[in-house]
Amino acid sequence: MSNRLADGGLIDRGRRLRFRFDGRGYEGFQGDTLASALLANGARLVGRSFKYHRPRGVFAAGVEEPNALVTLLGQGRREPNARATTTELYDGLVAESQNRWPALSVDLMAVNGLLAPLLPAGFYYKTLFGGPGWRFFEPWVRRAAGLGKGSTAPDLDRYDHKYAHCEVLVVGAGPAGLAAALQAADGGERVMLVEQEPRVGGSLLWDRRTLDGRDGPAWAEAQAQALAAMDNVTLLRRTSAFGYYDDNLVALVERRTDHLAAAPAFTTRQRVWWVRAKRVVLATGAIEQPLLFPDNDRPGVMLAGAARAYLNRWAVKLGSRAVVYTNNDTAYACALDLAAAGIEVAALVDLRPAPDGPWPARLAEAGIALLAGHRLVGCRGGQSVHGVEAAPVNGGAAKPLGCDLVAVSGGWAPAVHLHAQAGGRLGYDEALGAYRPGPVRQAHESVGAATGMFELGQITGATVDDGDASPVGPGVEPAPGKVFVDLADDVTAADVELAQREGYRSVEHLKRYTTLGMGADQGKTSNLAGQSLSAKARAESNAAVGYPSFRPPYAPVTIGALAGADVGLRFVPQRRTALDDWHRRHGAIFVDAGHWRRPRAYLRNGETLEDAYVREAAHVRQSVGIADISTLGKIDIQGPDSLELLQRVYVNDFASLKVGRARYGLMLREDGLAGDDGTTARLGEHHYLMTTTTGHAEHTLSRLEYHLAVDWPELRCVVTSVTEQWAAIAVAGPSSRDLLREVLDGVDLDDVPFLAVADVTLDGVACRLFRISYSGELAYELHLPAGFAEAAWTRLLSAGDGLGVAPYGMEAMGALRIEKGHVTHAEMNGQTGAADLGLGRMAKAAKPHVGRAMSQRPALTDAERPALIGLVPTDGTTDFKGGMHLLREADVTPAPSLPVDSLGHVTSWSYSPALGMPIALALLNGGLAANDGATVYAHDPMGGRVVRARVVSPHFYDPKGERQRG
Amino acid sequence: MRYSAWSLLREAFGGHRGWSRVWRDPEPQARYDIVIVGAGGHGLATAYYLAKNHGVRSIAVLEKGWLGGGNTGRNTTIVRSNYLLPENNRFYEWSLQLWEGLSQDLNFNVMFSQRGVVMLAHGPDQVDALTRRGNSMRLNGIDAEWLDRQAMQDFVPQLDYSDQARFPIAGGLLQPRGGTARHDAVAWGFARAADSLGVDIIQNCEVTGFNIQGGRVRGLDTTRGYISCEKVGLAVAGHTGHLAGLAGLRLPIESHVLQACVSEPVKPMFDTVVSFGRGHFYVSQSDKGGMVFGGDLDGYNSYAQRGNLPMMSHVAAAGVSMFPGLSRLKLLRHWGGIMDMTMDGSPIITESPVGGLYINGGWCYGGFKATPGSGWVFAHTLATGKPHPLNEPFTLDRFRTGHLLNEGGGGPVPNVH
Amino acid sequence: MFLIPCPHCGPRAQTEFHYGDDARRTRPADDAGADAWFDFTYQRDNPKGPHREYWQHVAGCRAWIVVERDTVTHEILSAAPAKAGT
Amino acid sequence: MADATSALTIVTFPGRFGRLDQGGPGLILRERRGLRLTEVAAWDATGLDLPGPNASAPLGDGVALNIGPDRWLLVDTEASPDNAAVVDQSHGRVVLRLTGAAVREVLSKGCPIDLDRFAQGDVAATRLGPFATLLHGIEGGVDLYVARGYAQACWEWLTDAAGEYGYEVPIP
Ligand SMILES: Cc1cc2nc3c(=O)[nH]c(=O)nc-3n(C[C@H](O)[C@H](O)[C@H](O)COP(=O)(O)OP(=O)(O)OC[C@H]3O[C@@H](n4cnc5c(N)ncnc54)[C@H](O)[C@@H]3O)c2cc1C
Ligand SMILES: NC(=O)c1ccc[n+]([C@@H]2O[C@H](COP(=O)([O-])OP(=O)(O)OC[C@H]3O[C@@H](n4cnc5c(N)ncnc54)[C@H](O)[C@@H]3O)[C@@H](O)[C@H]2O)c1
Ligand SMILES: Cc1cc2nc3c(=O)[nH]c(=O)nc-3n(C[C@H](O)[C@H](O)[C@H](O)COP(=O)(O)O)c2cc1C
Ligand SMILES: [Zn+2]
Repeated sequence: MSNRLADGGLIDRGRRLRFRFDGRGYEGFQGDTLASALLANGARLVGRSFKYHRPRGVFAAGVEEPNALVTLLGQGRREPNARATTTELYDGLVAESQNRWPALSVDLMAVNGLLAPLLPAGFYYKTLFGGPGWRFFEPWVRRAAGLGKGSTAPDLDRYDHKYAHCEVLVVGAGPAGLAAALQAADGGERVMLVEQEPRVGGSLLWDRRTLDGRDGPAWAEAQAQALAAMDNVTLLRRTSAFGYYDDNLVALVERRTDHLAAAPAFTTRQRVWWVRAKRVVLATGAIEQPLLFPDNDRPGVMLAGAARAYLNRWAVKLGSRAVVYTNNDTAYACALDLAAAGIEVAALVDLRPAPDGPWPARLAEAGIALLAGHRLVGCRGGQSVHGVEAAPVNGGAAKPLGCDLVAVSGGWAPAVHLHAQAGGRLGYDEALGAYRPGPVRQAHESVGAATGMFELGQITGATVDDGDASPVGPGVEPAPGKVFVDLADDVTAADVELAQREGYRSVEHLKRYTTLGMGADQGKTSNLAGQSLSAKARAESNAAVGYPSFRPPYAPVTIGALAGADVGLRFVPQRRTALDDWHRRHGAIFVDAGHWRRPRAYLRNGETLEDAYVREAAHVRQSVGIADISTLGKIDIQGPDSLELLQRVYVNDFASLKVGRARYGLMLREDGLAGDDGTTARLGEHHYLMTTTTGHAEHTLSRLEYHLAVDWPELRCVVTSVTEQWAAIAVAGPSSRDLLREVLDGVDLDDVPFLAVADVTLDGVACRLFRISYSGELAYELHLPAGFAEAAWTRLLSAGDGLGVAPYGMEAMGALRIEKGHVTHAEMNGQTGAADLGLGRMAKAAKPHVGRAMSQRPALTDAERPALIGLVPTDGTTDFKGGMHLLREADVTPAPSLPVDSLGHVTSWSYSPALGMPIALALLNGGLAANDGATVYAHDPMGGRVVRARVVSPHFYDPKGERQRG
Repeated sequence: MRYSAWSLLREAFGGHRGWSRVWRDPEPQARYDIVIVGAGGHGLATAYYLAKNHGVRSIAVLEKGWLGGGNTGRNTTIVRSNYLLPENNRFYEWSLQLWEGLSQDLNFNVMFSQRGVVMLAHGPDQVDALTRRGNSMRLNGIDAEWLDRQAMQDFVPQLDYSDQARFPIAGGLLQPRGGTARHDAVAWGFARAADSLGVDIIQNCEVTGFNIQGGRVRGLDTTRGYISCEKVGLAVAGHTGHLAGLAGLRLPIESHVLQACVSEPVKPMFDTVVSFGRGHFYVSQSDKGGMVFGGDLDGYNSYAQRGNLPMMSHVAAAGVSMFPGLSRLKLLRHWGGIMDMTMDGSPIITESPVGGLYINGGWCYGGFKATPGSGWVFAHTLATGKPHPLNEPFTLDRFRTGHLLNEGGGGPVPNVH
Repeated sequence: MFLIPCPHCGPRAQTEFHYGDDARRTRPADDAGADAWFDFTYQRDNPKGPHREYWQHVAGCRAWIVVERDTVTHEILSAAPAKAGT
Repeated sequence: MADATSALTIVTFPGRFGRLDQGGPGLILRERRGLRLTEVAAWDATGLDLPGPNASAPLGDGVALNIGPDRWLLVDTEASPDNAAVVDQSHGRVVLRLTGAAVREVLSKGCPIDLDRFAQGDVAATRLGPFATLLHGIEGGVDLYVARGYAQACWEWLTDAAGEYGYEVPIP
């Protein structure tokens, strides 16, 4: 640590930490940041610039840092673009520099710097599209752009979220925030104080002030302790407020383990807080702005406040000879601090012709030369600054000043980001050369330096020393040369002027054309300077130029943190039926249905999916199978007007449905297209149980609730979801009755005709039996309280052993229903109406119902519309495929003339165990009426396959329905 | 001045002093033949093709803010023609073909990058639905390829193929010619080209009212004075409903916020465009290096052009769940745009019940890719008073007759498309 | 994420609710004719400013409520049960 | 038939888990099994004195929770309201009892309501992460009701959230 001052600083010299940067080992102290530790080791060069690959050093001491971005490595982790200035040092930290090849000190990509004349702002809009074209140039441009390298490996860390509520949220624990928090907490209200740094104090950590007789850091710590002692206060360190949203919702990100060599178990790396505050106090301080001069990007040029931070907070001896360059009083203390630390100050160069007040005198007292009315016109150096040239602002000879450190202050801009995100307006303050917070839209106020107020006594109410300094100062016209406005994105003054000349006049065009303020720092130290240049070029005020919108996040936020804990397998919660675990244990492969998972098939030794479903489906046709159909939506409907509700939502009639009977029903949406279907049973005089499809269950419930609340509040009736209460098991096949006879009590199954409902018991548990058939076989659906589902299921399996019972999954269910021509969501896809699905007759009931009016529209009643048909391969063997299009023969020639009109498409297909061949359902223009018996070609151009097929009725199997009634 | 490597070289020696202005900043004239409202990509493209293809000489484009500042300047730049319905895929394919020659035509590099667009399929239903779509594309002469799971893994190895994926990838529908373009450049390229053909682009000029007499539009009130004209073309995207309201019309359109975001720049790590429909997530990497991604609509009517936390958090969760490498990157900025959502999810490019007033809107999530095609057919419609065959289906009347263009089958609720 | 003052539960995060539709429309009678139905089903005022709309408190009390909300600022001007008397 | 099967069978193991070096488990988590749950939904006056919004009240041997306008959940008690549907939900919802010092900390990881203001006897139908839940304030903790189909995922969510405070699943 060659450049560490002998004493001072807020570091723990007792705790040495080892770290590596670009493969070299270094040491630092507890309390260092990576930036301060690198500087303390004399490592100046920390990165290469975005576009020209110029050598760059640490420029700032906080989130505003534009240059010092590194990649953090270690323990299977890789994080590009970490700011060295906010990365707390820990033992074993490993970092590497970015955007250089092959190495930081010898970066061959620096050739871009030589080509700079060819690469002005937006050069890529003017070229690279001719010749071999963008396709050729783009990969080069992409490789040159970007900063660090990301990793595609899964993140080994976890993240979480937390909601919090408080009366007052104070953002920033500098003097202003500490004072505001204490004041608010006194009233007993819930107060949250959040600070992005690991320590409270803000500017007091480096500004060497005394308050109430204590030095700044001690005063701040005392305030923090007073706050910590109150149980209505939450103080969060390492926590940044990054977004200010509607209704005073402020988003924070807390870095919980990033500063630790090893994170404690069960602790997330970062946490996003969603804080709902009655009132927000923004005590976010101010961000120092630079002054522009040629080659102002050399390592060793840094903000004056940052220089003081490295000196005072981290005890870094930044160089041996410094020049301080300023337009305002605040940097005088920098010169004094440098001198006090034993660094020679070649001169303080002040733009102002005659700076007054106490500071020039203090400078003189310390024997530091003042060059008033001067500006810097040059800066020499390579991988480090060697010297600068100062010249009178009004013209005159330049004077070289040898130095290895240039501390710059162009004044301080209030950190108005959150204020602006919240919808607050900003007002440009000509004297300050920055925006101040203006009128607000939400409940927040700004205090302290965030308003441009720099009087410490007034901000804190404490008795303070005479160290106040005003940030007010004039602007400067940079001397000609390579003047960097935006270090993060390598935007120069020439780029800004070029944009202006070319007519990119709006501040948003300026931003987008030059990329000013679009880098990782979002222009925290460059936007204002760029806007000022633009204003000068336009001979207009800064206020007229304006500013681009402020958007969250205030500083970049880890995407994993925003995502929180519900990622990976937990991204969408898994909904499980009561039989889920049984399926899992018995070889089920699952398929998603809404949030549910359902068994697709139960694979036995070595079976393929097709083997399994064909076996399962055949089984149902031959003996008996059982299936878990618990995911069907179930809605209990009660009240005197229940029937009226059904009459209004279903297209078909329910008035004639008797108690103890069930009926299939079809619902349309308001636009007249099919919405949902299912069976509804009448359980009592004013009591119905509606079933819905799995996918539409929630929507249908919600629509019923909507109709009852909004459209028909006069109906006395209530709907209640009982989907979760009842498990449901389909028992299907010629032996289903025999099987049920074995296990059910309380009913004579011969008295349960097709579409009847019966109350039964199974081992003493009250269940409901519905004689409903989806498979077309003699079949039942048994509804039973979910907790008994597994017992009932295994009971059915053991009781049916002799009958050869077997479970069947979704795929077999699909095969069975396709054989029967029943539609599901593949056909009821939101583009089909009742008639298209072959359900037109149901809608003939002369009663108003949802969707009736719109279903009469011409296009929906057109006989040429696609309608449901069946398909069989003319060769009796070739498989179909979902998503095949139906074409005329002429259109399936090897080279048809495109475009080709599709006549329809295959919606579902299966191998039919009953028919012994592949079959399909399809929607075909004109439907069966126009095409019965016709030959069509089912074409899968992507798969390169055509199936010659015959159009048949979609009811392939037992079209009269004799088996289900049997 | 024409842009080329040579002009750049020449200017490099002259300190870049010789570049001409990209567009003028004219004062509005009292009268134009055709006024386009909205200097987004669509408005500017319309003006350009009106001048270029139809020889119209008196055109103004009025923009309430800065040109390109609407959705054109804030979209995730995906260009594709992978639609299901022939009406849509033919229109978008024509647009895609225009994209393929756009940089040359405009003499402005719009950085159209044909890096491919993949839509992921998970369950068997999605495989069928995307197969149907890809096949429809092929029947219309559009490139489409099916990638099975293994092919997906080869093509986009960055996605999660492990047993930690909540929605395992079954395959994907790839359109190789799809890709991205530099959104701002599209607005600027069209603006520069239109300006050079004499189109007046007038920024900071908000249309505040219509002068309609005898059922015909005669002129417009604007914040920069009254402008009379023969015909008006609305191309105001999220503000279509609002402006139609000023002209006394109600439309089957609602305005909703769609959000997007960008990460800090990183070296190339993602070379195509992926959309993960099941998780409402899609992602690509900008040439600058930012991962650009977004998700679903916020779901309620809004004219607030800003983002919010729940949707961003959800988008991040979907992103990390499908593309785990996103987790340790950092979000740089997030924002919103106001979407003109129609009731069937397809656009409207048509005459209106008011004589001389034409509407181009209802672009939902997908109007950026339509930019050149939309300008082409809207210019045709404005110039001839009749639709181009490609925009014939995109009428207002279709909602009345039921000839809906509903790709996904969602009902008449915008937030389901 | 604005707050919606649910008349039953009190102020709750917007994420507990599901947006329904424009509440200025009323469902026409079945025989009101094609125009009325077209208007109801498809046409929207889509105002920039106060908007009356239905929301359902899906993750809460499940009530459907009518909210008046500014579509530009998201400020909620009023909220009441959709069904009178609840 | 035997006892009903718990929806949590494969995830509940008695014991202490997570971080326990900070003064013991912050959360004690168990399933309340065998409760009788009845949903009452009224289309008109019930004729009963049932609790108002966000509140609960003792009823018979059990308690009635207001869960929405004209809707109540009766826990281990019964009632015969007029003009109302009375629907069994005993199997439809899983009830978890959360007690211990860290209950609020854990719930606040997914629940957007102001839990500081949620007192004993209060009822809130609200979200917990991705789940729609019903919270009932009890002495020293909260009873959490969640749909059976999500119960396992919700349990996993809670135990994950509780890891940093340590949690205990008592022997039933
Ligand atoms: C986050 C997001 C992601 C998207 N992603 C994609 C994508 O990946 N691919 C894709 O194809 N599409 C995408 N879109 C959609 C696409 O951006 C738009 O459909 C398209 O850009 C619309 O272009 P436009 O020219 O019609 O509208 P805009 O660019 O919005 O232009 C309309 C202009 O009209 C102006 N205007 C409004 N009112 C007035 C008035 N009264 N007077 C004068 N001027 C007025 C506005 O200021 C604006 O500049 C996305 C949109 C968003 C918001
Ligand atoms: N001498 C100087 O150059 C100089 C410069 C700046 C401030 N000051 C002095 O500081 C005093 C003002 O104090 P103050 O408290 O207003 O400002 P401050 O800069 O001291 O404190 C602001 C605090 O807010 C934190 N912060 C900012 N944004 C945040 C966010 N989004 N989330 C979390 N934390 C955030 C910062 O880390 C910092 O600790 C004045 O007396 C002024 O004179 C002096
Ligand atoms: C494709 C794309 C890439 C972007 N990349 C960046 C970026 O690298 N840096 C940045 O600051 N903003 C980037 N933005 C965001 C813009 O700065 C801006 O937020 C967005 O265009 C919306 O405008 P607004 O924030 O002014 O409302 C990008 C936007 C898009 C659409
Ligand atoms: Zn509620």
